[in-house]
Amino acid sequence: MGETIAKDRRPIEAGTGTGTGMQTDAILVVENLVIETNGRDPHRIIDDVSLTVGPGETVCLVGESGSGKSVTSLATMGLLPKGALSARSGRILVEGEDVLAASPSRLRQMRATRMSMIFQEPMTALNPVMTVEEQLQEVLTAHASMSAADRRTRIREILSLVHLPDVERMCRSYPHQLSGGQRQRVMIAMALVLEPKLLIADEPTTALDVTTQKQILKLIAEIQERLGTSVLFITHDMGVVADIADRVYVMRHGKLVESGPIQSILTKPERDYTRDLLSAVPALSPRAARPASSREIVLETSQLGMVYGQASLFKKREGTVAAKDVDLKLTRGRTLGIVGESGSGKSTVARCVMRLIDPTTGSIRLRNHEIANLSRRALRPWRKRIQMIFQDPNRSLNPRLTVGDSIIEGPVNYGASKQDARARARELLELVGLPADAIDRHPHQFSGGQRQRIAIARALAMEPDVLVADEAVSALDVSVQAQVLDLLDDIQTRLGVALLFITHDLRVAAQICDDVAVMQRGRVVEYGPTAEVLGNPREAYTRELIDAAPGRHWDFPNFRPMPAAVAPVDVTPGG
Amino acid sequence: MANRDAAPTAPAASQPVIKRQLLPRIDMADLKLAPTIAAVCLFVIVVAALLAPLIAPYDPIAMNPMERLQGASAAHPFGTDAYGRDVLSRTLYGARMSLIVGIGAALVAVLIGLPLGLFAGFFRWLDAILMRIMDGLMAIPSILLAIAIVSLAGSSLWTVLFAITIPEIPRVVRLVRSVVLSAREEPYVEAAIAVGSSLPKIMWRHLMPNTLAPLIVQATYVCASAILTEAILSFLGAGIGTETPSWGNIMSEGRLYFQLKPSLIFWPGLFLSITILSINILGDTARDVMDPKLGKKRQA
Amino acid sequence: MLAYIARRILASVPVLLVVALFVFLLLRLTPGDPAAIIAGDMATPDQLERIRDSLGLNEPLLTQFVTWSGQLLSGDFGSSLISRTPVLTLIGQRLEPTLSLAIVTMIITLVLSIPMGVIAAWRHGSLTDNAVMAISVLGFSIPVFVTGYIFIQIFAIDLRLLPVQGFRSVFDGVGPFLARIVLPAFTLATIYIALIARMTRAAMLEVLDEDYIRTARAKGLTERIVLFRHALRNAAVPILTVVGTGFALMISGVVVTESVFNIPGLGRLTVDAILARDYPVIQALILLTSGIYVVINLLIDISYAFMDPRIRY
Amino acid sequence: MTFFSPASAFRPARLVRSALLASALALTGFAAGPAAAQEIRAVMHSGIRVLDPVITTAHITRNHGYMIYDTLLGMDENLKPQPQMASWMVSDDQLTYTFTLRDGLKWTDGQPVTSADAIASLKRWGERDGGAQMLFKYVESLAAESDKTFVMKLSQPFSYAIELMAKPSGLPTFIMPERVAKTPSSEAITDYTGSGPFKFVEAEFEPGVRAVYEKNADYVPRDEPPSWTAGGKVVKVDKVTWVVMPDAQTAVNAINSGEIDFLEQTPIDLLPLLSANPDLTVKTLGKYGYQTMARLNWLNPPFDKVEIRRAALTALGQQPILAALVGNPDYMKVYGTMYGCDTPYATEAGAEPILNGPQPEKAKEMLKEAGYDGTPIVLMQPTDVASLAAQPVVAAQLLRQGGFTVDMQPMDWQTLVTRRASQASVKDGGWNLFFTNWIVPEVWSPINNPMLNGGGKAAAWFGWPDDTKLDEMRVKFASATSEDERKTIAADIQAHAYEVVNYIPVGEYLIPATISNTLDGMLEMPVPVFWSVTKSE
Repeated sequence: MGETIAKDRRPIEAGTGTGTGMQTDAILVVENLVIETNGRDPHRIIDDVSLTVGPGETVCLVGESGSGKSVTSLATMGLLPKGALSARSGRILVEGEDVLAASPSRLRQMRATRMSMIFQEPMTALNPVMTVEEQLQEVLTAHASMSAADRRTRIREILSLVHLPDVERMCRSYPHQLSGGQRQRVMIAMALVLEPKLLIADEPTTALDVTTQKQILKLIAEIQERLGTSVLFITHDMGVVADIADRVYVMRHGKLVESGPIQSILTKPERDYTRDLLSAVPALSPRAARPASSREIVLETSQLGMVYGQASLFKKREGTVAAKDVDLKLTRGRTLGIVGESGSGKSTVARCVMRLIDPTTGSIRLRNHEIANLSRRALRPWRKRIQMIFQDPNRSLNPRLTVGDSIIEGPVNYGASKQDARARARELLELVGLPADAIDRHPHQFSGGQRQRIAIARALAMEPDVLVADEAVSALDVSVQAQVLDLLDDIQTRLGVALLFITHDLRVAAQICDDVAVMQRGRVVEYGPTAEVLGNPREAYTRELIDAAPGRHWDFPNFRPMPAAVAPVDVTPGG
Repeated sequence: MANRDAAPTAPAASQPVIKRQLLPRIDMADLKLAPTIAAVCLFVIVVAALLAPLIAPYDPIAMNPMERLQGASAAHPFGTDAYGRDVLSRTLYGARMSLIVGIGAALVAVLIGLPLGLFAGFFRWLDAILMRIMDGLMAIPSILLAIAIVSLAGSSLWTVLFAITIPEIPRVVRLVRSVVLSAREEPYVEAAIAVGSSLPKIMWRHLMPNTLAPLIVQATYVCASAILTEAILSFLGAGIGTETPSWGNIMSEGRLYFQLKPSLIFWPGLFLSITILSINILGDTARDVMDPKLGKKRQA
Repeated sequence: MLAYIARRILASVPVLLVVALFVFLLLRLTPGDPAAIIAGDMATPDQLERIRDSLGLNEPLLTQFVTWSGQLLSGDFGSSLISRTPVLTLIGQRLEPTLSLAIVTMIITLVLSIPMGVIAAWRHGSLTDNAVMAISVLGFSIPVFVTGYIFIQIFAIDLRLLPVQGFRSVFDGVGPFLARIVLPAFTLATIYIALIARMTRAAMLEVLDEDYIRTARAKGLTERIVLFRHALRNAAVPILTVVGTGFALMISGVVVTESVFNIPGLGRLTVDAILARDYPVIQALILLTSGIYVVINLLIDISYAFMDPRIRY
Repeated sequence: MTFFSPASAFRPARLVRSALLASALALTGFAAGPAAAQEIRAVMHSGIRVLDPVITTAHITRNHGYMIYDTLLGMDENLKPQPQMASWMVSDDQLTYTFTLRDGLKWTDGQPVTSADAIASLKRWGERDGGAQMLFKYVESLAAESDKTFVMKLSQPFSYAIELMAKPSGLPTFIMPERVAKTPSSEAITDYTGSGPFKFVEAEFEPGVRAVYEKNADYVPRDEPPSWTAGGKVVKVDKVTWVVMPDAQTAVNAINSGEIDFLEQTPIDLLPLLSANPDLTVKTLGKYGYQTMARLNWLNPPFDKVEIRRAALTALGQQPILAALVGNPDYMKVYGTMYGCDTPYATEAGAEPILNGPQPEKAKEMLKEAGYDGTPIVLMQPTDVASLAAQPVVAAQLLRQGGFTVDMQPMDWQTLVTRRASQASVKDGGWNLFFTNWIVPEVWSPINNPMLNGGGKAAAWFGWPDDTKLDEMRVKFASATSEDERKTIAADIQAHAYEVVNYIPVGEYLIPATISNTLDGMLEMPVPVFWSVTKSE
């Protein structure tokens, strides 16, 4: 596990120009691309974007949601949603041939042979009802006249190339039988089986756990070296950019903001937007533990366990252990983080604590009252003491209710009068940085970050002792993420609420948590003050997690490499 | 209508702002011609039905056996039936019955099916019992069930309505249930639980509204199929009595003369087809407008 | 899988029991007297009473139900009250026409409606989409008997291409069989085409929006392969559900078509039996159709596992 | 079989059509077909389900009886009883009837027909038939003298006995093997051994759909020419198949395109569809048609009052009802007799109120005088029987015009026959008025006519008139010695029945049969029979 991604070691300046003057041998040239929505009232999605990707080069296209980076990549593949979007002007040259001018059948020929694409969700990007072999095979049948035997050989060859184990079994497998990382490897194999010159990777690692992400990035780099493929890599993650890019284009609102070699973007960003983007990336260095303001333990779990799908009358099978023997303590005014990869059981713990699901074993003590076994009715007075902020702000607010109605629902349940509750809601909205008149609007009129603020206001309206934030900032863009984290911090200081913060992102945990519990396969593997756990991890798994964090050698807010002193100890050896 | 479960109409969950940019926005001006025409047709037919006593030239049950089976004339624009009754007047009055059957069936099916579906979707124990009963009801062929009910209770408007509605209820229940089952996993429902909302409140405020969009679509289908079923019941001799004209029984009584006096079937049939066509088109439009299927988890 | 099937079959027992009890009560509470149908117009009350006695209709309801269920358990469906023919013989005679009609209808329906739905979804929002949907809705908006009359008028009377009525077994020759079955099957198919074309369109619209369709296009596959190999296979589950239930419900849907085209099938047998209050026949038929419904639903659910490798029981 | 009728006029797109036709012909296999055996395909008025012609009076079962059974006596077209299976002798004192079976009678299982078979069959008949029940009150003994001869002894003269045994409809005297005839008369038989001109093909029987009959090669017909049910029943085809077509339109189309040979009842309104086809003949078989009538319930108000029944009689009229039911004047008869037009006892005695047509004003006056309080008349309308759907609809309008309040309730025929048996008050499921039809031979004498029975709640037919005077007159009729005396008594009975409004005949109508011209020799009689018929290709 010790090796870092190949690109890391490559001298950043090597072999890359500034973009102009290399159009002749460039693999991909996008010139003055303009894309608009169709319809009576066209809306400009991509406004005069130009970029180039040279042979063997890795170019990152960076931007937050809505910046148009994905649309640009789809346009390059000729895959703009039909009827919804169309290119109004500009050219997209792949090896000199204009994609926008190509006939549909020519376009089909070009795909997979000259340019390929891999997508964000390996889960949904593979056809669930076809085996891996079928899906690979049809690329070959569509584009190459090969004998069946040759196809078989080629398929196995490319699957080995992407380091998939047990190739024969892989061939027979359906996507759902593979792990996320394996699926993404299959996607890469499928994209590269005909050795196209250009690979477009649209957030290919965003949906993956950090450790898997690291492996996939490594794989891409490795294959790129072997095949000489050029890569257009679309991402929002500056850490990934720092790790893999030769050159970077920054996009915002459909326009190009800035471009340049990675080194200059990271160290001397010219535009404010780029600067902000970099500054918003939380540092991996853990915050110093704050002095304890109170000794009162507001939330405590012991031996908490949750097993799904236990044997019933008809089914004889072992349940899935989602959490086991979880012991946590949270004192007033502090923040406890639970970090872990998907399936580690961190969300299960949060939902148990909220009693959204009923734990199978163990106890949950809220201000010293046992709530793990309380009936629905008995639980009611305790509900208001503990509130939750959900991951997806788009779905955690009922779209049909006004913001005010959502916020006052809880207080009204507990007997507050509507007027009082509304007055309080206005205050809270202001507290979370929204105008008080937001109260009469509907959630869809707000951006994701604003909605998360509303969700926070709703939770605060109950005046809880504990706030559970389940991946509360994961769905947000980095700049918004930073603001919401600041808000939470601020609120905690002002109201003294305790925060149980669930996240997969070590950077975020490092920024906000006083204590951290690392979970793996339902168990807490390491638990202690953040500085200790992240700064001096004792468990191999914790080290692995830290090691896999992209861009961990770069101190983004300060536009410089991580100073050795604060950087996590190099935990290389071992594995 | 045989769609067992919900037509694949996903609950109209929130649509992230981001999607809006990628999608063609639904512009009122873009609404196609067909739904507009359908709405106009339906409006005209409903108005004609309401005003039947004013605009019908004759009493729809006044017969004149000496003037039976006449072709179109100034006196009888649609001709007369086998009893010498004016087909135009009967068709106009028939619109009332057919619309009452259609709208009534849709309304009753929704009013009964909605609460049952909500409960079934929310309470596991009730679900098991209720769905077995619904399975049983669905397993009985609906037309046969209707004939049996009409035989049992006599063929009045109300029994026919009842007989047509009963088999539709399980479909509504299943639809509502499936929407509830997926909606109850929505974070905002969990948020409501977290803020201590009572079950009835959660059901009414947070779950029920999700069912409305697919329910409206389903209701248009129930409406259309009820009007057709009434016609088929009349054909089989178990429809509404002849003294209460409906499109179904006018056509069923006129079917013997299909080759000789096609007008007897043609006019009520035309009105019936236009009505069903319009209802279906409006239902489809409702689906297209309300269905968030077009923008699924795709982020820019 | 086998355990699942066993469990499902077990679970269908209460459903059928509910149906049996419901139908039994509904029938016995319905006014009507098979004795009157047997005896004809001139019978005196005393004669009717004696016939009722001999048919066992004067027994208490509970006794009748227990007797009937007891017979059922021993595999005896009883005999028609009216014709004295064993119910199973009656059903045996009528099963083939109905089954033939249902199968041919389904074939016609699938062959026409699935491409219609696929194309409509592919060209979503276009003129083609609207036209295809309008045609399918049209079929749905005309009462079946009118469609039947129109087809007879055109193809049998005006063009004299086909016989106007009747049924021949497929075992007596494919030609005569097809000549008689094609009009009723098309008539019946008009309803199902509308239904399945719509469902296909809706399911396809859903699937066409999936990422793997984008992947398939990114692989440079032709639209035909994208639509039929990738999209349709994924859309199969909801379509199959509608096809299956449609097929099961067809048993009652055929009543009208059977009358118009004079096909001696189960639909007519049931309606005749209801009108004659031939209790054993009605009970057996409704149990049979409910059973078919349950079995088809089971088959559908099992076939999901073949359609979609993610589904395992 | 002609598939391509010459009548089909030239139409456009003929080329296309003939091409299609060629392929269609190939497809249908119409051109060839194993039509070696001569088969008559007949569409009957209803599906046959009950196969016991004694337990039921259903016409289709009676027709079935004529196919596979022989009758003891027959009746010729002059309504004279004639020997069929047996000849008879009556003693001078009118008390002893001796029957002698003719030679050559054999069951299809090969056994000869004996006196014991005839006696058992007559006894079963005596339990079911209304007239026969009257007769059997006077039968002292019915015993075999030999295998061929048996004797019926009466306690007092019953001059109508032979007519009763020879009647062609209602329950004719079908003779079954003794073992079959021993079946209780409340249970249907399950053994279909007969001695008639046809054999029943049990294997091809589909209840309600199809019945198949083969020529009984062992049947020895009488020598006389056929006349109604009398004379020689000579079968000239190999096979007769009865089918039913639930949709009248389909049946008409089927005979028009040559798919069937015989349509027993042709919807009169559809005659124009058939008239152009030169391959078909449309005619009524025999002169007797159907009587359609309204029956009033004497038990329930307001028809418990004779004055109000008379008002109803006045309010109704035959012409409008027949017009709605039949339409075509060629097939309807406005005629006041209760015994059927052109029958021996036909008379218009007492029929003025109905013959004068609807008189709404007069009816209103009569109602006023009778003190009618507006009690609604529950009028039962069967929705699934085409020949009975129209009468109630027109009657409802006529009665309303005559000042009645009418509650017309649509229901299926089964519900109607169940409900009409209810003697309860209207609110407990009773009724006031319904319509039904009879073929004329079922009503043509005071003995046959089921309505003319004054036995009240216990013995009378639905409606239950309690009318001892009527019953006394019927006994007088049965024992009358001369035909003239009978005619006088029959006229008196009818006048009385109109006076008390026993029932209201609302006219007679004829239903034409449609016969393919390939069939020849169809007998003209009230029962469709298939002997004497030949089929040419």
